[in-house]
Amino acid sequence: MHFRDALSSSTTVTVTVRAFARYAEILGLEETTLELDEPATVSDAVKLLRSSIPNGSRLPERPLVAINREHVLAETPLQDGDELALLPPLAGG
Amino acid sequence: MHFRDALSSSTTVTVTVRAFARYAEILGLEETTLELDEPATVSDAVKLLRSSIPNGSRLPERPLVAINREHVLAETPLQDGDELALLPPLAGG
Amino acid sequence: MSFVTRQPIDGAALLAQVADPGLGGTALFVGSVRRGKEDGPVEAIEYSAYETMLEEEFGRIVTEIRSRWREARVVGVHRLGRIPAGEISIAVAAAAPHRAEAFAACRHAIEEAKKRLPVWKKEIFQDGSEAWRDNESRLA
Amino acid sequence: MSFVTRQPIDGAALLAQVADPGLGGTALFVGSVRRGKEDGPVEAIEYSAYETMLEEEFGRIVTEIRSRWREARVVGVHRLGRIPAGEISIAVAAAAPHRAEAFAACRHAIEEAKKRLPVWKKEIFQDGSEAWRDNESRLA
Repeated sequence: MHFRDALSSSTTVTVTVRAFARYAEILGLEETTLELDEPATVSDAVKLLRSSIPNGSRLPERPLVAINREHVLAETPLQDGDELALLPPLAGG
Repeated sequence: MHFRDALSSSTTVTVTVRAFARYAEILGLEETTLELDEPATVSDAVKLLRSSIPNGSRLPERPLVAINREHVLAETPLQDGDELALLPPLAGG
Repeated sequence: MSFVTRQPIDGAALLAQVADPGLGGTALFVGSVRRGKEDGPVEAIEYSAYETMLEEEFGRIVTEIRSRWREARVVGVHRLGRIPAGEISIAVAAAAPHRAEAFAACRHAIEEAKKRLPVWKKEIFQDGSEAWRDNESRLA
Repeated sequence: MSFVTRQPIDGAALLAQVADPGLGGTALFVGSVRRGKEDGPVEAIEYSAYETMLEEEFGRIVTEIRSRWREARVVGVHRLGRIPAGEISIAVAAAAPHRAEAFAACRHAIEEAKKRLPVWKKEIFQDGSEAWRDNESRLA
């Protein structure tokens, strides 16, 4: 029962979303907060951003992403308090 | 007939021989002159050095050699005035 | 030392940082802003980054190199902000007992840096126009 | 410029010599006198050479590199005489439009130099003893 409670839609995770370079230009913001029903993955967060933020649909469906300053895959689950970063194609060096 | 004259043993080549590093130490000299019957190769010059110079037999039979400051093989023919260098195993860098 | 700088990069300083009498070979790579030809003459490139991640990611690259080439010493620096054509944007140096490891570790550092560092660049052309530019969009 | 010097080598000077706004990648290799372990602590190495051939042979290596990597710029310098442990004996730098060619040209220059340059070294140990040392006799 307790397990089921934890997965119910009443539990949410809140993440900080950061956007850089051309993604920051597209969205017109560098940082925002997103609340998602648990369990949520990076992919769920991107879907929500693409549908709920002005110009969000101009983001790619599978952008490069980092959680807490480490590259991660789209399937990675989000935890409350995570810093989710949307990274345009890299151009270091 | 002319061709045969040119190859006769009365014609010789004179080369300057230079020795470096441990070969100079072995031979006790850095430079000498060698006269060889034509036609003569690097290999002939090394043979003559090994048999005629004190400690010459301590040189290898096929040392690394250069003619006129370019690496060459033992079979290379010598020409009058050549600078023949005896090079110990290289250690550059 | 911080991996990020906003000042001109001094390649010799990196050589000095990895120098060690037990390490006989040192390889240094420096990447510079190319004047370029493809889209017109580049005046400068404006580099921006996710700076906290940039530091951490380069730290992870260094850790990986140390676990693979145990005797190697590696350092690097990335300049951010507006960098005029001809000036250095990134430098990595690796010292090792022998040259093969020094080259391998240095090459690994720059290849991983290019693939993984959260850095972006906007080319500023001589006519004043600007364009985002990534490492996939043209040969980098 | 002469390939041979008897003064300490400045790696940064080589970087400056090959720098060009059209060449985005530069690789530099510096080889130093290792303190060593195999035969005891090395105090210094005395380098001698067939100097006229040394200059010509390095010139041929540069010519070969230019014919293979047409846009590359290559320079090098070899120090002769007594070089204390920890100091640089040889440095080669190659600049090219992109990093792959810069690394390849630089690596080629040092590998050919090690194989072909008429240079010899005598190790001088801390106990005052000396020994000729070539690139085949131990891992170099």
